[in-house]
Amino acid sequence: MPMTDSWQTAEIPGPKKASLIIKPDIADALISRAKRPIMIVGHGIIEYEVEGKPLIDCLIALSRKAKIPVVVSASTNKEFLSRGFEPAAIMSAVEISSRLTDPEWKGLDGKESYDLAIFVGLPYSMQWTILSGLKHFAPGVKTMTFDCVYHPNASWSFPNSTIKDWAANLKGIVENLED
Amino acid sequence: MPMTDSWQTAEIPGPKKASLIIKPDIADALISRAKRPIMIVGHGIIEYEVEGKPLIDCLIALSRKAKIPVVVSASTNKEFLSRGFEPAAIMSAVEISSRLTDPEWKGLDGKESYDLAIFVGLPYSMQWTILSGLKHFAPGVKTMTFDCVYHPNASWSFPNSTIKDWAANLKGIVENLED
Amino acid sequence: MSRKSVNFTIKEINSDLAQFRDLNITIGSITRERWEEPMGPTPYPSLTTLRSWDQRLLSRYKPFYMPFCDLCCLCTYGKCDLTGTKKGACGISMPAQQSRTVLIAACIGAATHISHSRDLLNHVIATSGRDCPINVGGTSVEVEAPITRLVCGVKPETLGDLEPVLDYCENQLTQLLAVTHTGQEGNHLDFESKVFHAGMIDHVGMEVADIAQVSALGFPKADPEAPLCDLGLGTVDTKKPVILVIGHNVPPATAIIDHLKETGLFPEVEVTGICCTALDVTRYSPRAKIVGPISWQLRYIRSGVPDVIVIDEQCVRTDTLTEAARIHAPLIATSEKNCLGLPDMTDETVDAIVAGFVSGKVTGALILDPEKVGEVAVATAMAVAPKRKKHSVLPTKHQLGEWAKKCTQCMLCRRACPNDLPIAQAIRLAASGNLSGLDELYDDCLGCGRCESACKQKIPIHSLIVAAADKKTREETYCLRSGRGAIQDLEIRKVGGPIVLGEIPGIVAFVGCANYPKGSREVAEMCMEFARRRYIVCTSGCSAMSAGMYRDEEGKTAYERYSGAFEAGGIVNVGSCVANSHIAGAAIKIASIFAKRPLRGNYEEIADYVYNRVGAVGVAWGAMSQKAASIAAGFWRLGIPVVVGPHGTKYRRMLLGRADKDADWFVYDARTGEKVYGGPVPEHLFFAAETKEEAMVMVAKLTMRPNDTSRGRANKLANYIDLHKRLVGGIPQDVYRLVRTHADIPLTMKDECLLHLSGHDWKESPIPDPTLLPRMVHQKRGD
Amino acid sequence: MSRKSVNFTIKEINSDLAQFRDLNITIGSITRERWEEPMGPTPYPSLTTLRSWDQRLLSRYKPFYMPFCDLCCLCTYGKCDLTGTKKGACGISMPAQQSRTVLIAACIGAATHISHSRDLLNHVIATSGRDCPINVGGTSVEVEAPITRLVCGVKPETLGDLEPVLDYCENQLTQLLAVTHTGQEGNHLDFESKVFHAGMIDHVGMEVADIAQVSALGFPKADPEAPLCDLGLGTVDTKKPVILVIGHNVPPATAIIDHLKETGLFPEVEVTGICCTALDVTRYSPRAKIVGPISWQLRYIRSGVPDVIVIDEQCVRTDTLTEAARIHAPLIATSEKNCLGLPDMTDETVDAIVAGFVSGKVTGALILDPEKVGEVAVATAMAVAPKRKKHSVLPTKHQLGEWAKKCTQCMLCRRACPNDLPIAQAIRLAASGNLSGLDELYDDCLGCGRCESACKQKIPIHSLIVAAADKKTREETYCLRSGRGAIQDLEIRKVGGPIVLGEIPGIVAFVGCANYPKGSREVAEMCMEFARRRYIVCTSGCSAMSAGMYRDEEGKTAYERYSGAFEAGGIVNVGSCVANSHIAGAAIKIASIFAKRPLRGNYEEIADYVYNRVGAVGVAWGAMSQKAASIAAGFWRLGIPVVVGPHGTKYRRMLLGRADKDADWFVYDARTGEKVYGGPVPEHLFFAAETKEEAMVMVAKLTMRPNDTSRGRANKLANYIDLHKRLVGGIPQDVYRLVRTHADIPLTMKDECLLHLSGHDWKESPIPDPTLLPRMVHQKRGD
Ligand code: SF4
Ligand code: SF4
Ligand code: SF4
Ligand code: SF4
Ligand code: SF4
Ligand code: SF4
Ligand code: SF4
Ligand code: SF4
Repeated sequence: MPMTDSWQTAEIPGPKKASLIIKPDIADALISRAKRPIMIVGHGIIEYEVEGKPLIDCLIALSRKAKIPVVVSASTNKEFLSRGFEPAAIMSAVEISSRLTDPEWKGLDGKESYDLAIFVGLPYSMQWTILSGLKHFAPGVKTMTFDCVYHPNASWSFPNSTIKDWAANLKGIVENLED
Repeated sequence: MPMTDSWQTAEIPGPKKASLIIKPDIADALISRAKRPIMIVGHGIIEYEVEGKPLIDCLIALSRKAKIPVVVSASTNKEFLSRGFEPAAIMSAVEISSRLTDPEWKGLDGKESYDLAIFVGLPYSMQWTILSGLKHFAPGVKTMTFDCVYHPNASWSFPNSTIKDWAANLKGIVENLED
Repeated sequence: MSRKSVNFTIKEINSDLAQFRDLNITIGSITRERWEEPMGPTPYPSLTTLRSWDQRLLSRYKPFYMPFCDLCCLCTYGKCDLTGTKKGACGISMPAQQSRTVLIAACIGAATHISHSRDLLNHVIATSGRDCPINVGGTSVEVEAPITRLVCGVKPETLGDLEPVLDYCENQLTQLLAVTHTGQEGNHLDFESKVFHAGMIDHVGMEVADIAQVSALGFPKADPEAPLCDLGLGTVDTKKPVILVIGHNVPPATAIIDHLKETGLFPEVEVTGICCTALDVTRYSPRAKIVGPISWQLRYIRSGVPDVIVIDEQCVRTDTLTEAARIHAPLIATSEKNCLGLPDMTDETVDAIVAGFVSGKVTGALILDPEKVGEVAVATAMAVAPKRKKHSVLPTKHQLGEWAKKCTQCMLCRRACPNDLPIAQAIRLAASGNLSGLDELYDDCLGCGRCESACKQKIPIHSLIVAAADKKTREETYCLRSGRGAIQDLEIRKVGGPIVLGEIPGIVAFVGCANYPKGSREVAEMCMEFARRRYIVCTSGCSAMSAGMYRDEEGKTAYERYSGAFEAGGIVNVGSCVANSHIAGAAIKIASIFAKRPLRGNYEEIADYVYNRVGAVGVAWGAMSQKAASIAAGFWRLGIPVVVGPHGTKYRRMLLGRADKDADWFVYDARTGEKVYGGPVPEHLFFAAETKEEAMVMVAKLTMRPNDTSRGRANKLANYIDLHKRLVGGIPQDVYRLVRTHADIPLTMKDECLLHLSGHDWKESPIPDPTLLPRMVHQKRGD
Repeated sequence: MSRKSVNFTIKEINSDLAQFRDLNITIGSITRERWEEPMGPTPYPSLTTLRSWDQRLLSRYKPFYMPFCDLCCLCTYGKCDLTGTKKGACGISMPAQQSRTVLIAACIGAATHISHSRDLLNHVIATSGRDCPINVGGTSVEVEAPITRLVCGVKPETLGDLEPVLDYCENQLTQLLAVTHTGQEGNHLDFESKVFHAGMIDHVGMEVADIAQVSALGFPKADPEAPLCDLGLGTVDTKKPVILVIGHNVPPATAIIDHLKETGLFPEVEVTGICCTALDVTRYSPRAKIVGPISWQLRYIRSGVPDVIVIDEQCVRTDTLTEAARIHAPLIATSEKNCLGLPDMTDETVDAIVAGFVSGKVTGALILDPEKVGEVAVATAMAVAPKRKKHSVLPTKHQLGEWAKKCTQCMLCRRACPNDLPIAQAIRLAASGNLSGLDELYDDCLGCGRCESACKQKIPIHSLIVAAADKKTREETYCLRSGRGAIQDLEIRKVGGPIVLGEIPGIVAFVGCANYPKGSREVAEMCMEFARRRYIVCTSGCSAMSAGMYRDEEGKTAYERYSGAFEAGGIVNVGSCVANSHIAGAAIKIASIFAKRPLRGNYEEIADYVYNRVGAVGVAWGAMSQKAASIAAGFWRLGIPVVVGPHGTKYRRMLLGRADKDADWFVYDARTGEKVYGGPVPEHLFFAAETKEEAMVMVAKLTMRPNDTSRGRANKLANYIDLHKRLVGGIPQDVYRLVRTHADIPLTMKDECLLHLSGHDWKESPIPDPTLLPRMVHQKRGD
């Protein structure tokens, strides 16, 4: 399937569409450049594996390395807790996203606004609409998705990828970060 | 501007989009392969020039070489007549297009249905909507545009091009045809 | 009169006459029956009552759908991809989806007129009383409400009589909108039939609105000599305090006039208007001035001339508050339908509101009482005008050049422009000091502002265009005959014969919005051309303004050159958009008054008459809105074709006949009952023309009707052929389809026509007494 | 009763009593005034009457817009790109465009109910008379129409009294739809206020519909012990002729039952239904059977079981005609709103129609007379059943494998599936003979058929899924308590205290459509969980079916396990979608009957009460339709939060509170007039949950109200914390915001709560007597 069509065929995006993360270093550069990143993790991540390891481990590693606070929605929290990882907040996707559109909001810690929000694992059409909300109404926040499908409403997204390519890419992102 | 965005920014097309005519030989192959092509010419062609010669001359040459009947809409007829070229029909764009969606229609000469319709020179949004009508309701007719802008609802379209690239391309199409 | 039954109980009445206890009166239906005409077959038709009539029309004029989007996004199953033969999650297919979308648009359009009509009726009932008689033309107009009589089968005599008519409209509108719900109607032709129904009730709603305001507000009453009034930016006296009214619902504007008159301030203050409120306020007082159609909103406000802006409903730019604030002009919103987030100050005192405006603390207010609006607007205008000093936000020549230099030639402006105008090119010129490009753009620019939104350099492009064309704006000094309202019965009697016989080649109505492909001027040119050719030309709405915005060689506008009578060569401005009903009404009255067809609740028969015999065509050259969609549909159901400009393809489908399919064009001959070929006339019901030239030729063709006498057909053909030769070149290729007998051939074109016919295996065919209704056979009335 | 004035003239009356000539009676307004309660401030509110109440709510719950499309395509200026801060050609911005789109949806939803209500009312008036008394619960229900009383300020006593109520709804609907016209309202919050208004009149329309049908058709009258009836594909006796009814308007279905009874054929024929007509036909006769919600339409028809399909309006797949033809089942359309292009056979004889069906010459007919539908459907079912032999189009196991082998694994099916189901994977398995993948899909599949449209190999994917799950379909033998209608006044009296005090932790209503993210079962699981926790659980519409489609460990469905009373731990199926009005009605009655707040035309005060005191929450887990949008809006205006599933983000915006902003949560203390912190409760008004778990935890939280007593708050907190611990893990992070005093802390969770509080700088705060209305200060009634 074309790399930059919406994963759901009919979710045709408007004129403004996500740039592609083709190589890990693009994502790494974007993450490093961000002053205040945040990661929002939906329940969809539970079923995915990155080269034999559950995706969640990869996200935890990323969060630790890049010091990115993680917001989990309801059903994902336990998975994190069971791995000894304490998410920064348990919050629904619409709640955290709505806060991100408020330029006055100083973040979970009350310090400063976020400038990068990484989304992964929400149901496709829910993530599509939420990213649309941010695209239009959170001009100060860039968004990135880590799903293996194209999310046109993000600022940066993976293309529609095979699981293998995607996993390699994600792994690369985490590994390179240390450099 | 991106080659395959709609020329009018907001005319976002659906999942099915035109393939690109990048080189003259693509168009030539398509035209040669067509059993019954037809060309529909709108009034917009009058202002364009292909390498110094009016676009209309180029279209007349094409029509003669490839034996493609030309349907002109109202305001273009005189230009053709003044060049000693008799269009196959004077007909509005919506009339000829609506006929093309009728699989029973045997063409202007009553012989056989057309299988390729080349559009050029209608106002962008009018051509956009008409091509949409054909995309959905004339499965037996492939459509091609000769405008210098991308028309996603055609089967094949030029990309958004500079006048120079476009003119070279068009000229190539006509010249190569003889080969 | 009411369609509802009433049951009430009166415990006790004591009067001089009698004493009742426990009187219980049940009345099935209260009708004040003073109308002797027997009831026709279809009073108050429901969704399917006229379905078979619609099916007849739709089998000739099959919809050609041009999806404006490949998707449906109406419910949370979606979006659904409907490309080609794909179906949505509710099972719907693309033709049904397109027609459903059209139905939604038509419902929005009809709702807009009907709700406006209700607001207006409530207002005039409050001011003039429920018993105020309906008077649209004194004794010159017996058939006061042809559409209402036809559709509802009632004959309203007072304002109060109009209320149940609107009840009916609201009821049907609700039914129609329900049809668009996910998982309901699935057939595109049934959707289209319902679109026609929406159009029909829209016309009822419009008629009610206009006859209510004409009756109660003293507008010109079917007056062919309604006064001329000023039109154009250049007519505004900018030295005075200026009030700008925008919208469609005139009571706040008339209250302003009233208050100015009461206070004697009228000579000191300019009342200027845009859109239909402008048209209607000049019907109230011809001293008000019309600035222009909807496309003039941005340019006029930015010029800084208006000191106070009063908006009501419909066709008001949604960013008026922002634009008004930029020129420091207070904004008064006056409609529940258009509140713009403003504080509701209806209950505050005039002084307090004005003080808020003058201090600048309040930039806008919602005032839901027209009289208070009148007082506030006047007082505010007087007070702020000296302070504002006509604060404009248009750039100076110097600023203009500075802006132009920021341009990166990215083309985003052009790609955002509905008319694909060469903006970037003009800006490049301007950067080098040459404003001619921008000045040229002014004529074609719709004033939509989309280019500005698109420009990443934040160049105020539209302002640049307007500033570059300042000489033109100053020279916009035109005039317009204010809306006359209905057509007199006598006029109908006079032209009925010539129209039906074809001696008057047709009625051409230029109506609707200003989304023109090439500016206003084309409308004026078309109007003049058809008037010169002795068609009856009608105008309304924004098109009525555009028709006046051009001077011929002698410096005359269309309204000065031609008469305002409903006669050959007249240019008849009926009024605002709701006055469109008088155009449909005139066609109906030809059937009813001239041809004496029974009118009451007799929709099909009258539509059959109009369709087969009355050569009327609507032209909505800049049709933009949902209202235009419903108005057009109301004409279609009556069998009147509508031509739109190229943007009209965005209405998602055409209704096109197939002249090449003889089988489609059979009619019944009412004399014999035989099915006979009636010819491909009118060829289309809804047609988008690419250019003005194409439109004019098509209009001439679409006035033909199967009933044309040979003399009439020859006249129509002569116009058609002549226009074709001039504008397209050569004799039209389909003349042989339109000539039925030798006598149809225009005398002056005999040779070329015969030559043409000889090339087409042409044979004479008889002229039928045409009808699409089997039941009309042998039933000709008046025999 | 009527809002309209009546003026009529009687030329002459001769009676035994007296003789009148030229009697002229003018009556300003006819009201049969038997209601002693004085009129409240806002009877028959217009578009802006309740605007300030809406503004209060909307300032707390600011819309978070998630544009479902970056464009607007409403008029021919468009499409306009509204990305970010760009404006359309009419000046509109993205927030306004999104809210306008929501308003269109809400208008479509409200129109659907109101027009259905009108059709139903016309029908029952025709059969039972205008004077037929309204009876929704005999003496158990004094407040027969709480919403109508509240909104309109009238007390309907007969069916005829309901007509002016619908007049009002139709009028307001027309006004509201007009607001969406191009170039009118420009402020997103004003659009949202109008969405609330649409929701409110939708609730009026729904109430009228349900009380009309309950009164006239003998449905259960507020009966907690309404009979249980069969539910599920497996309950249909496929050996009998089977009639399938689909839709929302029950008269054709009741006519079928009547005719079966009259002819004694009822035992021989199965009457089965899908969607709300199914729910309502079981209220008429519990021997009818419910097949399932909207998502069962394709699978049931394709199974070949129905012999005749009768559709009415709403929620009928638009491709039913095609699907019916595939199994050779004649289709009868019965609604003007849903004609499917079928020939209108209303005026033909029953025999002729049946003969056409039986011969196969006619595959479908439009019959607009319910009684004739009854006769035709029965006769046709009897006649065609033996011929059809339950012709199914589901593939055999062998065919299934052959189809699966054609799959190219292109993924287009999955990319078309609203639930992103792993279809291609399942098909690959099936190609190798393993059907388990397809069988698993069955549970989550919405039955939308989009995968089939998308497949270039033309694999009938949905049929494959259903065929693979044939064992499951045979085992679908559940039951459902048929819709009881209203809640008794006595029940309200009993639970009013416990609810307002918080002893009953809340009312949770599972309503609406079946666009579930993971199939039906989650609804049943949620219902059971909340019933077990002693909430009052209400169900309606498709959700009422889903609630019954699951058996617990003991093999019991929710309706068998729990009582049907409006009490703690009850599972109360009110009925079809229009019966949702009884859920809102119950909340209103708590304010009116239990708290004795004046009801009549007193919207704000009652909404203020419900919002601050009645812990009700709606869950529309599969909300799909425009009706769901308007129903939700009706709840919001009353201050009742609604939770939807993940697809709910496609409604284009959420209404979310900001618990972190203390300033947002101030209320007036009615005792003192002081502005005091009331806590972030209820935190949201419209919320889309990602998963069932998230929804349940949120529901528990959203039942909290500022008025909760400590005992009540402790009870609610206990449920919230417990659910959070079980489903999410750990104590919720916001408990400190919800505990006001030490007494609020649930006893069994004392230690962990104190630990949590100590980490959050928590201080005790007083419990106010909360109101958002300044005028309610010092005005407490009943003191
Ligand atoms: S129909 Fe209009 S709003 Fe919907 S997806 Fe298409 S362009 Fe967007
Ligand atoms: S209405 Fe039908 S086609 Fe449109 S989104 Fe909903 S399911 Fe899809
Ligand atoms: S959008 Fe602005 S910068 Fe780009 S070409 Fe137009 S005026 Fe120049
Ligand atoms: S304001 Fe004029 S130039 Fe600009 S986009 Fe609109 S029509 Fe084009
Ligand atoms: S309604 Fe406004 S935003 Fe929508 S297409 Fe028309 S002009 Fe553009
Ligand atoms: S769309 Fe058809 S061919 Fe493609 S993966 Fe799905 S079932 Fe296979
Ligand atoms: S029918 Fe079922 S599997 Fe197919 S697209 Fe719809 S929900 Fe998905
Ligand atoms: S709950 Fe929704 S899908 Fe079900 S019948 Fe009602 S409106 Fe239709």
